[in-house]
Amino acid sequence: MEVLEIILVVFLVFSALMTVRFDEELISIIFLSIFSLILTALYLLHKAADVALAEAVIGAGLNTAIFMSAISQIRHGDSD
Amino acid sequence: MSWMNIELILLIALPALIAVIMYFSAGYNQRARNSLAVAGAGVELYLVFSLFLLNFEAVKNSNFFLQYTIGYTESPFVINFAMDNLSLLFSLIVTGAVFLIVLFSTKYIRNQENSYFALFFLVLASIQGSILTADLFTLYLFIEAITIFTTPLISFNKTKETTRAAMQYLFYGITGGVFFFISIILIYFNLGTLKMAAVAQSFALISTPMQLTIIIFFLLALIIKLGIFPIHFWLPRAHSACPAPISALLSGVLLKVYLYIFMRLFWTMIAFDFLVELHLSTFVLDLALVSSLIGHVFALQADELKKMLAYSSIGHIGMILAVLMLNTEAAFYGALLHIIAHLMMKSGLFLSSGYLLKTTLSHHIDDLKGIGHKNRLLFIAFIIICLGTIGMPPLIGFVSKWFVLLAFLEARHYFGAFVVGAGSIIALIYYLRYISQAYQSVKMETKTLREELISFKSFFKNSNMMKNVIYIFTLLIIFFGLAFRVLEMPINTAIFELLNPQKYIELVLGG
Amino acid sequence: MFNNLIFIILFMLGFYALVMKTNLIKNVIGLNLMEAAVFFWVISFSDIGGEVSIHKLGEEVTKFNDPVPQALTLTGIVIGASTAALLLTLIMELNKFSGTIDRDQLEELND
Amino acid sequence: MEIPTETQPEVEILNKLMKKTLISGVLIGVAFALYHNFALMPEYQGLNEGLSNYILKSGLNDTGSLNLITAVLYDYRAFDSLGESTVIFGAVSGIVLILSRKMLPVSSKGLSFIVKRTLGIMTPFIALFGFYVITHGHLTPGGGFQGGVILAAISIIFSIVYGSAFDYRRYSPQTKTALETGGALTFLGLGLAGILMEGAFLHNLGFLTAETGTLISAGSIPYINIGVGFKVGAGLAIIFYSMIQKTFEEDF
Repeated sequence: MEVLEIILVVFLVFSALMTVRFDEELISIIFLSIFSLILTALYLLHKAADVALAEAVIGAGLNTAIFMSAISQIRHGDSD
Repeated sequence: MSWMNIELILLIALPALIAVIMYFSAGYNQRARNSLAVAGAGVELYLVFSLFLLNFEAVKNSNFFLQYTIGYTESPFVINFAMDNLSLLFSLIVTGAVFLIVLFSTKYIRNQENSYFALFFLVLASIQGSILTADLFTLYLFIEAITIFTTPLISFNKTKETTRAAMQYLFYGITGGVFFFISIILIYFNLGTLKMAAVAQSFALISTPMQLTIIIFFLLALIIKLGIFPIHFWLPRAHSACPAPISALLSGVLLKVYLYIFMRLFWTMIAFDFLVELHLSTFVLDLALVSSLIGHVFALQADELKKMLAYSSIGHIGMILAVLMLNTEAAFYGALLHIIAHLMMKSGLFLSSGYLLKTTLSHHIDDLKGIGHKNRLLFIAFIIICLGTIGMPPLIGFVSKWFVLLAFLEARHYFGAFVVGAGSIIALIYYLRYISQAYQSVKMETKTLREELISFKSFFKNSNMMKNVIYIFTLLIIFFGLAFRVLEMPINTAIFELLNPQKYIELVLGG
Repeated sequence: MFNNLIFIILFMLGFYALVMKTNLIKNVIGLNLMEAAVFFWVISFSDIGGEVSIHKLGEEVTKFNDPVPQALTLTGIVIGASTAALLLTLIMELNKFSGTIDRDQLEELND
Repeated sequence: MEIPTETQPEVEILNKLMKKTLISGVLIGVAFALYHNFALMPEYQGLNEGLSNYILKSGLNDTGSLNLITAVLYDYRAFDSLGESTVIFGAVSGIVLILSRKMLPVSSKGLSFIVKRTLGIMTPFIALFGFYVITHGHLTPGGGFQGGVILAAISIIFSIVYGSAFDYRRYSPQTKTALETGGALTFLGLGLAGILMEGAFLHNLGFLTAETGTLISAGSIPYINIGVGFKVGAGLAIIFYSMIQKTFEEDF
């Protein structure tokens, strides 16, 4: 349990770092999605099933879709 | 069962209900919608005012207290709504101002009124909720709701400038909200409760560093929301970009609501002594004074009427916060009186700026030339309100500033007294700059003249109501300036609440 | 107790992205990171080694995790999502008006 | 858009670097102060005393909901959930207001035939899962918010796979708005019913209670869950659709 948690936390911090580090928005958003997924796993480890479900659905799913649609609109505007 | 005070829920639910109806009224008659808006705000005002009149004796003896509990009354884990003298005073002035702003906006807003009024009434519902709630997390929710609901209203005109202002406003507001959330969750982890009264009873049990953390996060959140000096950049942009009624709502009403929340948190919930003990009160006092001075100085260089008014708001809010921090009875009196005065004056100024600027080409000072000649009576009203803000004797602005000055002198805080005086003098300069510009007689080029005339004609058809609202504000300012003793009783009872938080705590926990 | 450390790191990373990055989308991401950091801290701190706070029929569980912080966190997550959507909408509009989502460039365009 | 820079680039880079170091330093300082304070937090023992203890002891008896988080969200603090759904309503109407011009959905053709067929088979299961999460909110993890987002996700997946005009044609914005309002009104109506029958706003309705652990138990909680689920699902779908739409003028 402990080992799994430590590994997940390391990946969590790593994905957060990558999210902030990259200038390309698309990569950032992918890493944000990964961040949310790892967070979901951590919530499950911490025995917070409801929050885990919400984070999986909202953080990893909906937020990513919304960010992507915004990005695609903005990119589209640029290329014209 | 708390059947008795169900009015408190009604005060929140009624505007929310009207908002939902408004949202679906897109295709319907505009006149019916406007009447519904006015009627809704009027009923709200009537409700609050009837609460005041029915309990007049209780208010007078300062034992007025209403509360309503949601859900299981027997469990300790419920959401309370409570109204004491302080909340009654704020609810009353806020609803009054909102009623007049709604009257103004029925004629001012010309497109997408349904969304406008839906969001407007949602803001009203959240304002009432944040004034009435006795639960910390519900307070957080209402503050976030205010931020989210006002953002689309700021970008209502959909230009680059307004969108940018709205975005900045939302960024700052949400960051403040995150800080607020941290504070609340720290309180919960330390005390296991979210009821303000229960927190007040046992706040001393928390260890000192944790107290400091909680208070600092609360302060940060409220400083962001109030637009005090280091984090004030968003305020002038947001307050000048939106349509005039929304400026009046943000600058006149919302800032006062945040001041109310400030008082609730730092006098009722966290006793003020903790702030003094942690040496934060003097720090906030100085910060607020600096903010006041900076606001006034920046107003000097603002070349747009609404931006100038927004900077002046920073100056006044800083002054009120500073005088509150003195924590004496005279200081409370001055602060509450100036809150009422500033609410009336700033709403009136923003509304009249909205009226005046509809006929000019841009908001820039150069385009204001000759505006005083075109609408004489209205501009006289504008000047009267300006004089009130500066602090001329027969108006309420003078009375409130006088009491603020007295409070500073009584506390022997001479820098504060200096800031009040300097603020008045600077305000005189920047208002005169605009007034003199407005009375310059100009020879307009025919093209500009015609352009202005066209916008003039189409605009003036329906504008009597707007003028009347501005005149009402002007008359209120004159009336309360002469008869400010009318306000003495409600203010004194509100001060009683601030000085004796024990009453609120016992009543909430006991009932 | 390394949860505190993780919280601070994530929160400061988010705050850094919010304050220092000039790309507005990155600012929204920073805000999201800040919120996520707070929620993570709340959940990990309120975990006292109990069971998921759901009763099981016919079983008597003696130790639960506290459900209240979880409920508050849920509310916070939903509010965070709706604010992120609102912010992104505003940024999209801004891009339509001025053709850029860079904070510094917007500032320069303004003057 | 390119902005010409007149100042010397070295000076600017140096300026930026200095600013960056300064702010990073401040951030690290704040981080240390925060860490110092947070490390002083006492070990959390929320269960031995206080409110959580009360909920763990009598939450099941009070509400009949096995899931205590649902009990907190939709019963003890149901007003907060009501406020939260109002926030979503406000966000939806705000986004619609901000993006309100003449709009058409962006027409994309969508993905390949295989993906479309697969989605056709998958959709009922996703919907079933969504409804399961909504209706079993008081028994298993989940509830109105999570299930609602899953329902909204169906809409989002459809727009990706079938092209964004598809879902627009299937369920018009009016339908979604009606669903959203219906959900909100269910919530409000149950709150008012609480006043009439139990004497307090949003009080759990006792007469609906059945044997604990069955699907229709826990008073009004399942019904509130259904209302919230529809509200959140429809609201978020509206948000997503407003965001992928494109302004009319740009097509010319």
